Order: sequence, then C-alpha cells, then structure tokens
Amino acid sequence: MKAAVIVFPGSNCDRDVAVSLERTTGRPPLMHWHADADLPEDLDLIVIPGGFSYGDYLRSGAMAARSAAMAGVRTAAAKGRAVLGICNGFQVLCEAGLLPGALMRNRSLHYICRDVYLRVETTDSIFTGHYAPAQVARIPIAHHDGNYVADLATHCALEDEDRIAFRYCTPAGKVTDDANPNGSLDNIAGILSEERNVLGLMPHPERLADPRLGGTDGQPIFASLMEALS
Amino acid sequence: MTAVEITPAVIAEHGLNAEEYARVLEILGREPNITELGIFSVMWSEHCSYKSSKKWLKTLPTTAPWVIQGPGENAGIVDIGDGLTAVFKMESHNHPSFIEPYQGAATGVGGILRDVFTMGARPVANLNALRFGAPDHPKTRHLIAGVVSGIGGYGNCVGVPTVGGEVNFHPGYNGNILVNAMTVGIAPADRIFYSKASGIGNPVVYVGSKTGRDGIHGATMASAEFNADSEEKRPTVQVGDPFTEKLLIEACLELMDTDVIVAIQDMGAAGLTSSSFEMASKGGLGVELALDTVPMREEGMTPYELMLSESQERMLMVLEPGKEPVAEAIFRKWGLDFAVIGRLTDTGRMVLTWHGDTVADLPIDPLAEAAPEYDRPWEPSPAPAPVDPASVPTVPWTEALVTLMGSPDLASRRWIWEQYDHMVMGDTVQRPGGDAAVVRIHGPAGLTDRGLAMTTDCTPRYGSADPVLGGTQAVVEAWRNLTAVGARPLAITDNMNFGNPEKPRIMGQFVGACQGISAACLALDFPVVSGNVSLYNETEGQAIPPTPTIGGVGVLDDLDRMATVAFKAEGDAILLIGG
Amino acid sequence: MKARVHVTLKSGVLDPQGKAIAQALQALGFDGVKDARQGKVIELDLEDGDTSAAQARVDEMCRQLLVNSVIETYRVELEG
Amino acid sequence: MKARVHVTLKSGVLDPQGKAIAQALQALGFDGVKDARQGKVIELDLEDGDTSAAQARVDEMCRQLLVNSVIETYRVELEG
Ligand SMILES: Nc1ncnc2c1ncn2[C@@H]1O[C@H](COP(=O)(O)OP(=O)(O)O)[C@@H](O)[C@H]1O
Repeated sequence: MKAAVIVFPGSNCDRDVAVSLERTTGRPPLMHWHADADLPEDLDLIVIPGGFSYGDYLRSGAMAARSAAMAGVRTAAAKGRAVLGICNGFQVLCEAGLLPGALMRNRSLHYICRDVYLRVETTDSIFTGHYAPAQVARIPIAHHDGNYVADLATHCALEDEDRIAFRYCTPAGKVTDDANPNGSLDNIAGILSEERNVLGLMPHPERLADPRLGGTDGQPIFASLMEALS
Repeated sequence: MTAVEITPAVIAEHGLNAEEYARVLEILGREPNITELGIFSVMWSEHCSYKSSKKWLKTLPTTAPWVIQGPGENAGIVDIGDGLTAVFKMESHNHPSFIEPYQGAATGVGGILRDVFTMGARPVANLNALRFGAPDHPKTRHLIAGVVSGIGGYGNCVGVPTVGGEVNFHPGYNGNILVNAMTVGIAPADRIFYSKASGIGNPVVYVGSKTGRDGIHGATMASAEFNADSEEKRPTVQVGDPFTEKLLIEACLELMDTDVIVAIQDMGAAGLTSSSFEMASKGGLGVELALDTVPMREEGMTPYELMLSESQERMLMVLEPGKEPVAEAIFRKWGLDFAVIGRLTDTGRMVLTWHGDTVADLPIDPLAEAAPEYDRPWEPSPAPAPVDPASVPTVPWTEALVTLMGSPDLASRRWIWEQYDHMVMGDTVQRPGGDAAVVRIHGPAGLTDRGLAMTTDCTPRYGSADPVLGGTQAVVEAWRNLTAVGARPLAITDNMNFGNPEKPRIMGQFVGACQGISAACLALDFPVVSGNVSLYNETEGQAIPPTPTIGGVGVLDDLDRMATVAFKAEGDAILLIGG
Repeated sequence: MKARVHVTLKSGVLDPQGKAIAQALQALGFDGVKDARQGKVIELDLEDGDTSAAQARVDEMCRQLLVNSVIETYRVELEG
Repeated sequence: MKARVHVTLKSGVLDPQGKAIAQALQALGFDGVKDARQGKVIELDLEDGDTSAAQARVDEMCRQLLVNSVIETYRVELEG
C-alpha cells in the first residue's frame, strides 16, 4: 500500500498518522505539501490528517479545501483511490464537496478531547473490513467542530446506501443522545462517499493504534486498508 | 515625528523613579528622547530586569552533572540520554489574564512555547498552573472559563498536547488570578540554539508576524500594582494567533536543520527592545536597526511603538553572512514575514534609525547589565500560631471524605483537561488525572521506549502558613509526583508569584520561599534550571498568598515499568508508606 | 471600496452558538429573549473600481470560499 | 421585535481570522483584496415592547455577555 499524507499549514496530526501508517505498512508514507497539485499517480491511499489547517479560521477546513493539493485529491478520488479524512480531514472533505454535509460547532461550544465509543455501522468498506459488525470501538475525539449536519435527503441517502460508517454509542453499543459528544445528527461520527472510497470521521484512530498509548481499537482501520489495497 | 518633552510626569508614567532617572542621565550624559526613555523603562521594569528578585534567585541551586543550561537563557536544558535533551520553562501571564482571560492565557501559552522552540527544541507538552479567587466570587466563573478556553484554544491549535497542571481557589486571588504556563520540549544535544549574538556585520533578521500596537506598555503594566482604575485603562490587549505560531515552530525548526543561525531569541514581553538588547549584550557587541524596515501591521507607527510593541509570534535572529536567502525561502514557504532589519556592530551601542535619521543611540552594557538591582528590606514571616488539636471539630469519616471530595481544590479537573487536546503528537502515555503526565520520548530519530514525566505543584495554603516550608513542600511534591510514576526526577523550573516586594513582609515571603526551595533542591539533587518571577500581584493593598509554583521534569528509562494511580486488580494488597 | 459580506445560517439549520447565547441571556435574567442566532460579517477592503464588477467578484469570492452553501446564505453590501 | 448586534474588533486589535481570509482570497487569485476583517452579528428575537427600553436592555446584554469590551466594539440595530 502506497500512502501519502497531505500537509497543510496548521495540520498537526500529520506526524501521528504517519507513525500509524508506517507501523502498518513498514514504510513511511509520502508527506505531500499542500501547495503542490501533482500527486503521484501510483498512490493507493491519501490521508487528510487532523489539526487546524489555516487555523480553522473562517470555517474549519474551508481554506484547505480550496488548496492546490485538494484538486489533486479530487482527481484521485474520482479515479477510485482511497481517501481518508480524520477530524480536520473530515471537515476538509466536506468543505471540498467530496463528502456531503457540514461539521458545525459542538453543541456544548467546548473543544472536547476524550475517548468515546463508536459502533461500527458497516463493515462493507475498505476502511472497516477488519471490524466485526456492530463492534464497539474506543477511540479518542479531539475537536471543536464535530457536530455533523446534513439535510433530510442527504441523511436518508447515507442511511439507505449504508454509508454511515460509525455512530457514537455507549460502551455497550447503544446509540443514545447521552453518548453523543457533540450534537451530531443521528450520532454520526463517520461517513463514506457514494463510491465508498472516501471516509471522513471525527475520531482519531491513529491515537489508539498502539498498545503503548492505552489501546488499539483504531488499528483495524489501517489494517483494513492494508489488506484491501496491497 | 514631533518630539515629546520629557517631563517628570512622562518619566513617572514610564515607571522610573527619581534615582533610576538620575542613572539614565548619568549613562547617557544627556536627556533621553521618548524612544530612549521607553527603552529604559522596559529594560528596567521588574519584568525584564528582575531588580527585586535577582539577589535571591542567585542563591538557588542550579547545577548537576545532567544540567546543560541553567537559568539565564530562554529555557533550561537537561540531558535525558541517547543524545537528547529536555528543554523547559514556566512563565506567568497573570495580569493580562485578569484583564482579558482568553487572550491573556492564550498568549501566555504562545510565549512559553516560543521560549522553548527558540532553543531548537520541538515542544512536546504544555502544563498550566492556575489560581483563581473564591468559587463564588462574581468574577471567578468568567475568569476560569476564559482562561481554560484560551489555554486550549492556543495549545490545541498549535498541536502541542496540554498534559497536566493544577488549579486552586482562594479568596486571596479574587483580584489577582495566576496563570502560569509551562512548556517542555525535546532537542538533540548537539543542536541547541542560544541567544548570544556574534559576528560583526552579521545580519539581524526579523521573522513571524507583523508588528502592531499590541500591548504597548504591557511590560511595564506587568510590573505595576493594580488599582481600581486599571480596569478602565484597558491597555491594548495582545491577541494570540496560534496558527501563525504553529507556522513559526515549523519554519524555525526547519531552518535550524540548516547551518545558518548564529543566534536566535523570541520577542516576548518588551518585544524588539529586550530581544535585541539581550542578544547584543550577551555577545558584547553593538547593533544597528533600521526600524522603518520592520514589517508593520498598522499605518503611522512610530519608533517608540515599534520598540515597545508586544505583538506576538515574532522572532529575532542573527544569521551567518550571505545566508539570508536560505532563511527567507523557508519563512516564505510557511507564509511568514521575513525582513533583514539591521546588523551587528563592534560599537557596543544600539543605534536605531528611522528612514536614515538616528532616533536612538544607547550604550548596551550599562542598560542591560547595569540595570538596577535592589536588596529590598525584608522581614522573616512570623511562625504560624500552633493549632490547638481540641479546636478541630470531629466529623464522621464518610462525611469528611465527601466534603473533601467535593471541595473545589480537590474535585475532579476532568472538565478542564477535556477542553485541552492532551493526546496530539501521539506520545501521551500517561494522560492527565494521575500524579504526573508521561510523554514518550520521540526524537528526530523516531519512537523510543523511554518517557519524560512532568508535573506542576504548589499548595498556597502551606505558603501562607510558612513561606519557607511552602517552598520546600512544592519542590518535594513535584519530586514525589515524578517518582510516583516511576520517573527519575531531573530538574525543576519555578514560577515565583508574590505581592509587592517593596513591602518588607511580602519580600520576606519571597526570600523565605527561595530558602525553602533551595533546601529541597539541595536535599534531593533536583536543581532549578529556569524560572520566572511575577511580583506586584496585589489589588488595593491585598496581596496573593505566596505562590512559588514548581514545574518538575523527570525521565523514565523503560516505559514498561511506568506506574499509574489506578488500582489494577481485585485482591491486590494496598500499602501505605512514608511518614 | 469596502464590501461587507453578511453570512447567516440557513433557516432550519440548528445554530449551537445562537442557542447557547439565548440560554446564557436567560440565565443572566434577561427574559423576553425568544431566540438568538449568530452570523458573521466579513469586511473586505477592495481596490477601487467599478461597483457592478466588484459585486460580481465578491459574489464569486463567496461562492468559492467565504460561504458554505450547504449551511449558509449571504448578502453583500458595497460601500464607497 | 428583532435586535441585531454587530460586534467588531476594535481597530488596531489583531484579527488573525481576517488576515487568513485575505491571504486565502489572494491565493485563490482574487487580487485587489487589500485587507479583510471578520466580525459577528447576533440576531436577537425579543418579545415586543417599547423600543427605547429594548435599546437599553440590549445595551446591557452587550455589556454583560455579548461583547468583550476589551477588544470589541458594537452597534445595535432595532427592527419591528
Ligand atoms: N489546569 C489543568 N490542566 C490540565 N490538567 C490539570 C489541570 N489541573 C489539574 N490537572 C490534572 O488533574 C490531576 C489532578 O490534579 P491535582 O489535584 O493538582 O494533582 P496532585 O495534587 O495529585 O498533584 C493531575 O493529573 C493534573 O495534571
């Protein structure tokens, strides 16, 4: 699996996800600078990392979505390449129109950093194949703008097409309002594109993919990709 | 520029007393102009000159075989093995945070980060030690909410995890909250950068954000006692731009990988003035700056304003001759301002020009090194009256426990640390909530199985009862918190927060705390490598409790042997050890 | 020439900030606040030129960057 | 009755958002944008009543909550 991580000014989980990718694939990913529109042709996976691209000024992800590199990502996505957006990366993908909906301020208005529980809603994707159906995964969130919104038609399409990848849930796997950390529509934590080759999620799988850090529930995402794309 | 007349009122406004002004006249052999007066006032403020505290700070133990750099640089440095060092310091942003809690706390974090990455270290963790007034004081809620979101807003955006800290509430902080921020960084031992300028003719370069009229008078404000109308004065508050800081970190570290930096210094409080003076003074050189070439954010700025501005996210560097294009390319790539604003000279003087005219000409050494230093009168603090055991009410155990658990000083801090990204960088192996936070050592060569432990500690109640023991206790608690996670304690940074040192009673608290800290450092072989002093924490004559905050750092050689607070298994024995 | 872009959330889109403001005002004892919404204003300082061309350019800026049409609408005011 | 509170940064106060917006517009090829500043608008939906009393109450809301007078200024518009 040949992977690249896009680095925007203000990205700050680029190194973290590179560590996870290297641990999975045995080699460091390509770190691709935002100003460069030309992505290598032979990439299997492009990761848009977490952080505060352009300070999250104006709207989270808005400025990064209009960068030169994102034009390349758009082309690659259209060709069916895998694109993974984590946290700020999810916001960038929504702003770029590669995923539907938008991520608004958390309903508490606070930045929240803590472990949450996610129910795996579909294992039918290159990102989630290594999870068991309805598995509950403990993965941290760390964001200010993770409150997913979409109009009714979009919401229905996501549901009907099995494109909701993860929902916030209780440790026992119940999808409740109390388990919803940010007010997201229908407890949505991550969604897939129509072609299922683009995944955006607010939680950070790279932060719990190493036993040293207290858990490995994020690792199956990288393992799934490794298997699907090698 | 119209000349401002230097009247006694103007002199007083600049915080110089008659004796100090006489010294100015003596050094210059003439009357200063307003720009020069502004420079003197900044350089001789308590904040920059440590004029009340220097005598006592010199008594702190600062050496050990593993100490690479003690107090006197931007941050302290200790050897952590494998060719790496830990670079750390704590700094206060108390007064600005009281006036504008969000921005005050945010820019405090920004400032301490710069102190650490200036030295070539990648910041790997932030901590914060906070003191607020009584929980039911009308201002407390607003202040704590603002401070916590400011610390988070800045630290989260720059992508440095905030892994620990402490919070206390006491009516003694009603009018003067304390916001002490600490940063820990990791640098290769063979690639550390200092502020000492060298090389006559070398270019002096300005990088980062443009200069605006932010916080002019901030440095002098930070050293003057509060009074009722300081809320009215409302000086131009500095606004932090963490995004620019993140770019500055990356650009500086990238430039540090090339061989072009001779010296580097961040522009903290007192911005361009103290950074340029300090660099030239340490190198025993002179400097010429063309102020009109400084990148400016606003129109009509004057030399006075440029020298006193506290705009954030700026750095001053001396480069190897001819290497300007290398540096410029890196800063442009990161979207930052870059300007060659002057050069080093052999005159020992600072000469400032404005479109070709000389607007200030000052001797550097007398200003920087011969700043006033006071041996302020002090009184030892009276011994606390013994508590009569009979006067202590007896309450049932469970009631006492519930009361303690519910008290603001002991209650869970989860709601605070959950607003801080404490996991970014992917190395937080012990999150907030334990005795000390632990961050895996992840140097330029990659991941290791070793860790840095860190903590901040101070119990103001103890300091109020007995400043000497309070100082000792803070150091000892830091040491215990580090050992409790399995770390070998290495060194501390301190942040000395006190009232008005011109009062012998307060000065006595400061002296006592220094004595107490020294005793503990010596006993534990746990030296002070950096620190900060914040005096005049008084409102209407009411001083804060003496608060010598200690930030401790230790190393774990094997993360598999790290200890955590959680009980692990049913049936395990619980032991109580110690006296 | 100055352009002022007023960006507001589309009606129907829940506004967490507005809701929190309304609640905080009520908690402070300001009753009679039925609802609050928060929007933003971006003030642009443009080089002088033809007004209708400026209007078109600012519209284009809104479409390309300043406004997220999934959740927001906008209105432009030109001055000077 | 509707009240619209326009909150802007005091002049001279650094506006990191505005700065980033101006740079982003330039990067997208919109030249001629000399500067940008970002402010906010809070729209309050108030129970009907006397206009001058409303003005005073909204002023009070601004002082107590809506505006950070250290770095911001504001202007109130009443309607209906
Ligand atoms: N302001 C803060 N920011 C981040 N973490 C904090 C803060 N205050 C307290 N903590 C964390 O909460 C835990 C408990 O704090 P404290 O009661 O001061 O611990 P102790 O007394 O054991 O040193 C520690 O892990 C500490 O790092």
